[in-house]
Amino acid sequence: MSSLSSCLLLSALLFSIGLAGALVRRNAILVLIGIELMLNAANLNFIAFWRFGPNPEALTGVLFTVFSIGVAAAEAAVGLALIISLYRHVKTTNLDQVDSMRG
Amino acid sequence: MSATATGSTATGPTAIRPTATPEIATQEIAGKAAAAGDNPGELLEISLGPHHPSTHGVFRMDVSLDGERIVKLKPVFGYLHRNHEKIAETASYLAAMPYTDRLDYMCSLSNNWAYALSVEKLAGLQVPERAEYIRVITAELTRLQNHASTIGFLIQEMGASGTPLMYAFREREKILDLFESLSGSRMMCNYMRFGGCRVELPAGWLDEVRKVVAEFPRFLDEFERLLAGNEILMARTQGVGVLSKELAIQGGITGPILRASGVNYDIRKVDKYGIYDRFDFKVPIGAHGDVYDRYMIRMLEMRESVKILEQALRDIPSGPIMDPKSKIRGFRPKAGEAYGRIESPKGELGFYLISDGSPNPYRYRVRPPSLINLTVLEDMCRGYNLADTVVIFGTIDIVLGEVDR
Amino acid sequence: MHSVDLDIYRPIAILMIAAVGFAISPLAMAWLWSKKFSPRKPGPVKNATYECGLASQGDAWIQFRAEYYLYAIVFLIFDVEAIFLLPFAVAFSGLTLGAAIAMLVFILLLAEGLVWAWQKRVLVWV
Amino acid sequence: MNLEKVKSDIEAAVPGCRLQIVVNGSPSGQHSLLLDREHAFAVAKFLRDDPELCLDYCSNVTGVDWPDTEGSGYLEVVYHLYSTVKKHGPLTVRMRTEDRKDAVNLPSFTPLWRSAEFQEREVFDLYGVVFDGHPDLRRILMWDGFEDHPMRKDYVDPDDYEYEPTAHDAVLKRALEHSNRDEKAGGCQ
Amino acid sequence: MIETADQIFVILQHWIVGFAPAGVRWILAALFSVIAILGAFGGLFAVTTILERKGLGRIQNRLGPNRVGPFGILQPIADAVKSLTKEDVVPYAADKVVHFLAPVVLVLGAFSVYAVLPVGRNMVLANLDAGVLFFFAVGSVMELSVFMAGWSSRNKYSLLGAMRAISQMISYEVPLILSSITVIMAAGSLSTVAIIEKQAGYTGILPHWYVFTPWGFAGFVLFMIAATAESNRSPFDLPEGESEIIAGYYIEYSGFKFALFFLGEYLGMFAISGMGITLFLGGWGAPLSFLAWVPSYLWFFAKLLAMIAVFIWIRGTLPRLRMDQLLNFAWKFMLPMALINLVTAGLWHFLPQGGLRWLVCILMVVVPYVLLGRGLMQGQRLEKRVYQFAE
Amino acid sequence: MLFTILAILTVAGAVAAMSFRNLVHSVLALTLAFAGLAMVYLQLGAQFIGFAQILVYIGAVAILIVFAILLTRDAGTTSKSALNASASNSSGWGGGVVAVAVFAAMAWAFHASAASQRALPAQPEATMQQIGNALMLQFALPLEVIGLLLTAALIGAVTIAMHDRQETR
Amino acid sequence: MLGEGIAKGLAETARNFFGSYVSKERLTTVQFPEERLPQPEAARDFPFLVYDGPDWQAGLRCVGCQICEKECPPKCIYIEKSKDKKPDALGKPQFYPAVFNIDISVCMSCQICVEVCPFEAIKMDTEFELSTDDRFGGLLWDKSQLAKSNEHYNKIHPTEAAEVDARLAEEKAKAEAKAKAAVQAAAQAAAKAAEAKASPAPPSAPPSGSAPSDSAPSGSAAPSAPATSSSSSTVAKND
Amino acid sequence: MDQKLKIELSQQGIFATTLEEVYNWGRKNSVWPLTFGLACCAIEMIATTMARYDLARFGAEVFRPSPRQADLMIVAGTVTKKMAPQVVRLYNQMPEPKYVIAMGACAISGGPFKQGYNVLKGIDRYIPVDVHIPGCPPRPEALIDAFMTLQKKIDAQHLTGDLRPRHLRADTSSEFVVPQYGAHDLEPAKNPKLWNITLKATPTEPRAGENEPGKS
Repeated sequence: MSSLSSCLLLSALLFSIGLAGALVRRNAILVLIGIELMLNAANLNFIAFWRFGPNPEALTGVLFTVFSIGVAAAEAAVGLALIISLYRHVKTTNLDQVDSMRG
Repeated sequence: MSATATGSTATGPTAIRPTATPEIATQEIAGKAAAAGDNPGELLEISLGPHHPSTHGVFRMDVSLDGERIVKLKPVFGYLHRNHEKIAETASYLAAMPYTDRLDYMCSLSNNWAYALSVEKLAGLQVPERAEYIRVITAELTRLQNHASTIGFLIQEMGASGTPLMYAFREREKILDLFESLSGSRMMCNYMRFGGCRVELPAGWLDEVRKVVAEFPRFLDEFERLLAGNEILMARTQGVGVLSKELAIQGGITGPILRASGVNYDIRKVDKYGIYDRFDFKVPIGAHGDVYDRYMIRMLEMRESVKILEQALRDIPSGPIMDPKSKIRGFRPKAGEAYGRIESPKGELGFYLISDGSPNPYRYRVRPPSLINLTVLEDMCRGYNLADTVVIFGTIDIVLGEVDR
Repeated sequence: MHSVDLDIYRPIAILMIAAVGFAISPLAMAWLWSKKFSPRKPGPVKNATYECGLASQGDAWIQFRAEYYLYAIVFLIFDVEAIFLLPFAVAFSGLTLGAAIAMLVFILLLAEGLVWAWQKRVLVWV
Repeated sequence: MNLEKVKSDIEAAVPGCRLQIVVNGSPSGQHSLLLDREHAFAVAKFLRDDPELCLDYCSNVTGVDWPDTEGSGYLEVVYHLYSTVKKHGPLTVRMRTEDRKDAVNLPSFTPLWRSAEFQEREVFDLYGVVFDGHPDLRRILMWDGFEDHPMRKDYVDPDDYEYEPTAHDAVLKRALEHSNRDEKAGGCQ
Repeated sequence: MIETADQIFVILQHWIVGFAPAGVRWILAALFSVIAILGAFGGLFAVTTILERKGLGRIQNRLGPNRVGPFGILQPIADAVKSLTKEDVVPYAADKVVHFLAPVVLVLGAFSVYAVLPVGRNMVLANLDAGVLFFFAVGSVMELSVFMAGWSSRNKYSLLGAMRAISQMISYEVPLILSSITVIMAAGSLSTVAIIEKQAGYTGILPHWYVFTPWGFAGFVLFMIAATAESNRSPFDLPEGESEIIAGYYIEYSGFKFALFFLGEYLGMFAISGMGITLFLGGWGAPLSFLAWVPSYLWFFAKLLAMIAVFIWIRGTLPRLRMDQLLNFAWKFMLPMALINLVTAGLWHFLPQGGLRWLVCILMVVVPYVLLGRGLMQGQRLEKRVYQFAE
Repeated sequence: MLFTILAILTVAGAVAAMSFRNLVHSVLALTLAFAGLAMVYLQLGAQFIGFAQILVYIGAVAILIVFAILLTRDAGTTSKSALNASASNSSGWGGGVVAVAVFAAMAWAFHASAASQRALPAQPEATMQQIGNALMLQFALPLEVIGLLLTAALIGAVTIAMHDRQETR
Repeated sequence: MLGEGIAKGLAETARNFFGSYVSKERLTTVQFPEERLPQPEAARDFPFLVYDGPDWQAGLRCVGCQICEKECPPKCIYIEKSKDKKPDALGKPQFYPAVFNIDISVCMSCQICVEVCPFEAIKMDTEFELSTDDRFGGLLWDKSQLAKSNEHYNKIHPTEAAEVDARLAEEKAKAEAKAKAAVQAAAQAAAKAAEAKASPAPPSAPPSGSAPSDSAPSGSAAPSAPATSSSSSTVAKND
Repeated sequence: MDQKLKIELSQQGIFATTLEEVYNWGRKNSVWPLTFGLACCAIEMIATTMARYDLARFGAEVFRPSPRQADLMIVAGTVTKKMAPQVVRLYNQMPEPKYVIAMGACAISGGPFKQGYNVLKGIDRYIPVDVHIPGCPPRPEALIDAFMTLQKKIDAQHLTGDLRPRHLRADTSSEFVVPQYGAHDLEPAKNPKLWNITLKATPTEPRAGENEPGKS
């Protein structure tokens, strides 16, 4: 039954889960995980539109995904480095506590 | 001081570690509890041992790790404290002799000699010449097998899957065969007596020794081919566990470790006990005081021991092997005290005896090289890796029977 | 929508299922054995954490040094690089010198990152 | 090394110290120097730092228990000092505690010679001599909760001789005591 | 006849599958191959354990196991029986689910990579277009399982082992992939079968294996070193460094779970050796042209056994590296070498055939090797020393 | 059918990843989600992307997160306050509502969009060869840019993560 | 160059690997239960009590003097001296060990008991395959388990045993000579006395004294043994 | 296996017999010792695994450093009172079936050091010992002999029935009391469940005539 709409639905679901996690969970690492999930959802969209799009020969979607993976990896590296750096200063990864410590 | 000892101790790549001078040494001990403050990671408190594959028995080190780096290391002793001194004080002088075998159970004959030497000092016994030669031969054979297996264990601790150890034990078995045919037991020889040796050499024994001694350099060559130039071994040992000359003397370190740190102090040369002044041999001296030096010093000492053995086997005279004044039963030395020491393979092994004129020693004290060589363990290990600790510990070459007695 | 293309993954799926079975079946057998013959006897000392014969003190789950993380970053970057290198390598024999040089530039960029890390002593294990 | 000369050197360098040469009756001829508690550390420092003596290497630290001597008896600690530079030795120095019960303090030589660290701990553990100035004076061979000083001459072994198939002499006595105790306590089974 | 011997398993498979109705044929065919893979490599694991123990024994001047069954060949079976009936202890402090999953995931990952490994002509489970990529991708799951094992045990030593394992595996994965990219550049495909077929053919009696080019040789050596590290074999066996961290990440595993770790490690070793064979040693191809009549799968397993022998030989000789040295070696020697080798492979393609190409490429490999090696040694300040003697 | 299973796997993994208390469990669940997604890619005919997803996300990003967890002492011991915060914090509820709203909007948009009604086209060719050619010919400039980005990320992340390294040495 | 030392090491292990198939030097394994290395003559494990002649109870050389018990460093010997005397191999009445136990779970094989024994009665055996699951039954050896014949001693320590036998024979000869002399002296004295008393009593040698005159070096059984062995066996039954 | 046993087993069905044989065969041929050396005997234990004696021939060279993976604990050397809790804990942490060889005089009874205040007078006060090897230290051959004795013992064990060994019974614990450090001695000084000898240990009177020690 796989079709564009189901792919997009899955993508939307993943995105929402990621978003919900990023917003609800207060742990910085979990927030990052949520963001990763959202990026993955975007990747899925690229692939889905490539697969079901007008000209799949062009491979644009595939290459976009490759680049997106690269960007996501870079994002994860920097994000986690930030979290580690943050942790080193405030000894917590809980964003609420980080907030309160800053305030 | 020899000319070689003038070279300054190595700082090496580990200059981050402060080299403890005598003055700050004590402060360091006092400040041991203070953990390194500014590290970003939490300290992992691990006890290495008492059951650990490379603590040579039941030794324990309470280690604080920062990542894998040693921040703090506390040796914990006593897991093999078998009350040797107390037992010896309640038994006759002779009865302590078999117990000395079990002190440093890798080299029982050296222990025999050290104890016999002390009692001879205490009682004023003279050892016949032939017995002295036998003592030198057995002690040097002991040194050979001890150093060989120490190096074997050391490489084992570096993670070689037993091969060097097996080769070392292959040679050790040959030497143990000699001990067995001489004294009846492979390890616990109980061979020396106050004023001589227990039994005359078995027929053909010296020829057997000559054969083993003649073959031994071949083993050393093999060992060197196997390991000495090995890049991994060099990487694991060079610049690791540096022990400065000052700290070595300060910490009472003796034996190959001391000499690897550049101090020319070999009791065979200093005290010239027994008949060591008759032999032509040299004392190898290291310059860096790291693990590699300690390893190489032992290799070189083995070659020197082979030289001594060759001379002793050439020169051994015939004659009696016991001082006629000595007696087995009812041995009661005059009241007094004596401290005798020898260069055992591990360092200075001393026996301090106080006699009150009774058949058993009033105070019987072993000066164990293994225990005292551990004094600087923390200083040697701090700042190095967990893996280095094991290797550094291996080069100290302790035997728990002697550490805890 | 079973296109022909998916068929190739079927054996792999079967292999994976079989591999899991391969791992689990002996564990199940061992479990059955313990049920039938040799009962498991957990106990407070037996199931305590092993630490060289002593009772384990303190938690093992502690915070580690950041040194590990630096390696992970460098690894991640080069892993991503590999993702770009693979298609390039496949297409390499048909490519022009110019494309190859483009990839060389890409590699050099990352190599520069490596060199930077090297010189910054990132790649020094403390 | 002439002990008399050493003694006079010390007396010149450390004013007020009371030294005594303890004569050794055995053929070994290793006579020793008895230091007083108050000046022992200064004397030891002199021994270590004096360029002529240069006893930089403390080889051996021994505790001795003399329960029957001089009334209440005393504990004694013996140091054997050598020189790695001059290659002479041993110089035997000894110190005595006041008694065996409470006044068991002696100055620690660990600040001078690290090699004394474990040995002094051992003497503390097995004899109960308290070394003032020792950086880490804990039990070394026995466990921390242990209360006795087992190397003392009057130490009583724990009563754990249930089974002694070849018992005689002192061992037998202990084993007998044990079985008696068990019978009193209603048998060991 | 030769053809039949070579294809006997393929023919057998087709024959058996022929009996089944058309709808389930693919299942049957796949099952046939899967069972063959599990059986062959599971059996090879058993054989390797006994070979390793006996081989190490011979290196160490002794015999090794020889009492159980003729020449001790039943030893692995005895070990298996023992492991099966051994009590399974899970520490109370452990994370039980993860503790259970870790060995399963390890075996899953280890077996999955065999899907793209051709063990003989026409004998590959799935000839994927991106086969090599599949191999590396699925292989990386094993890293995770090692971490799961070490972390879930909640033991200090196992956690140290897990940290070491991950650091080591990620560090050596990069050179592993980079050195295999050289081959992909030459072969123009990620399909393992295509890579092997590219290496078919002979010049004289010598085959066209990639290992017989300068970059191929360097790549092969780099690949095998990285493979040793990836499979946690000596001298890179730090994660289980017995003399340091006792048993490393599987310290708390007992019974058959422990055996599964062993199995997984050995399977990983076989798989990565098989990939090395595929990439550089012509896969199932015969090493000399006149030996081509020997069935292809025999060649594959012969090469695999040779690789295992080398692994055992190395294990019997070398001491272990230290963690920092291990990482230094990966990042400061292996990775630059792999990158340079990549360039060399490109150069090889663009240079005209002839002696010059050989010379340039050999220099391209040897000069960095010497320089980097020297740099590595000097970075550690390693030197041969001369000792002095007193008196 | 297959897609449904994979989708359920993926979503389950994602939900678990976002809701487990133990962060390591979260990461393990996350790998499950990544694996499910990779299989979806495979099913969609993007073999390269599928395996690249496994290699990068499971082989590298998950490891990176695991490291980060171990380096920040959150493994297994998520502090109680953090949990409470996530359970009772009003912003948490708000976040959930926002997420549901976003999902509803997107789902509606997809459903309404004309593109989603399109019939499945023929299987496109996406061999490695083609991807490589496209990458090196059409996308050479983005490649260089991504190279620059990766290098920048390397330098940046390392700089951030090791900022007090010098003091400890 | 990097890798040089490693290559050397690999060559060395390869040499050993292949050497193990051709050279005994490189394959030192002795497959123990089937193959055994010859034990050297001096080998020692646990003590045993030597007896002469066929009857172990009568022939025990031990006189229960308890010197070994006192000197034994780990105190693993337990002896109870008999209250009566039995004639030993020389025929001289001697005490004998009513109980002689060695706890070999304690014995440290130090050989000091052998050294201190003035009667050559206790020697070291070379038997080492003694592993048992019986802690109390298997490892406490009494007199019957400890007694081993002089032939056994000669077998395991031939040189030493020969010396001992020679010395014993010498002592025995001396003792005999002394006994003879004593007998003669007694006879002479008796004769003198008789002469003095001028009584016709015939000079007779005591039968026990002449008994061991047919002695062999390896000490065959004393003819007088049967007479006393009954009493000794009743004692030994208690073991 | 002796004949009587076979008959008895055949009553339990041929399956059980085969299973028992396979079980015992597997166990006895794959005994992995714990890397555990205490004192002098440990060196001889190492020597036993070395080239000349080669314990590997019996499949027992797999010395596992973690008790979780070991089957056999060779108590090689003096167990001091300070070490005894650790020994017991290690033994407890080994999974069943597990065996103990008390190697050497010290492990059996305290040996030459048993007069010492810190020496445990035999490890079987705390853990059950399967095989004792006397000797100080026992020769490597003696350890191999003990190993074969252990193999024989394993071979004679029953899988079912009342005679089955401890580890197959559900009602017996596989943990033993870990002694604690006391002020003067270990507490408890013995495990009464294990150490309940019914022997009258010592003569009631010193040197009393026919009284036999060691025998009740």
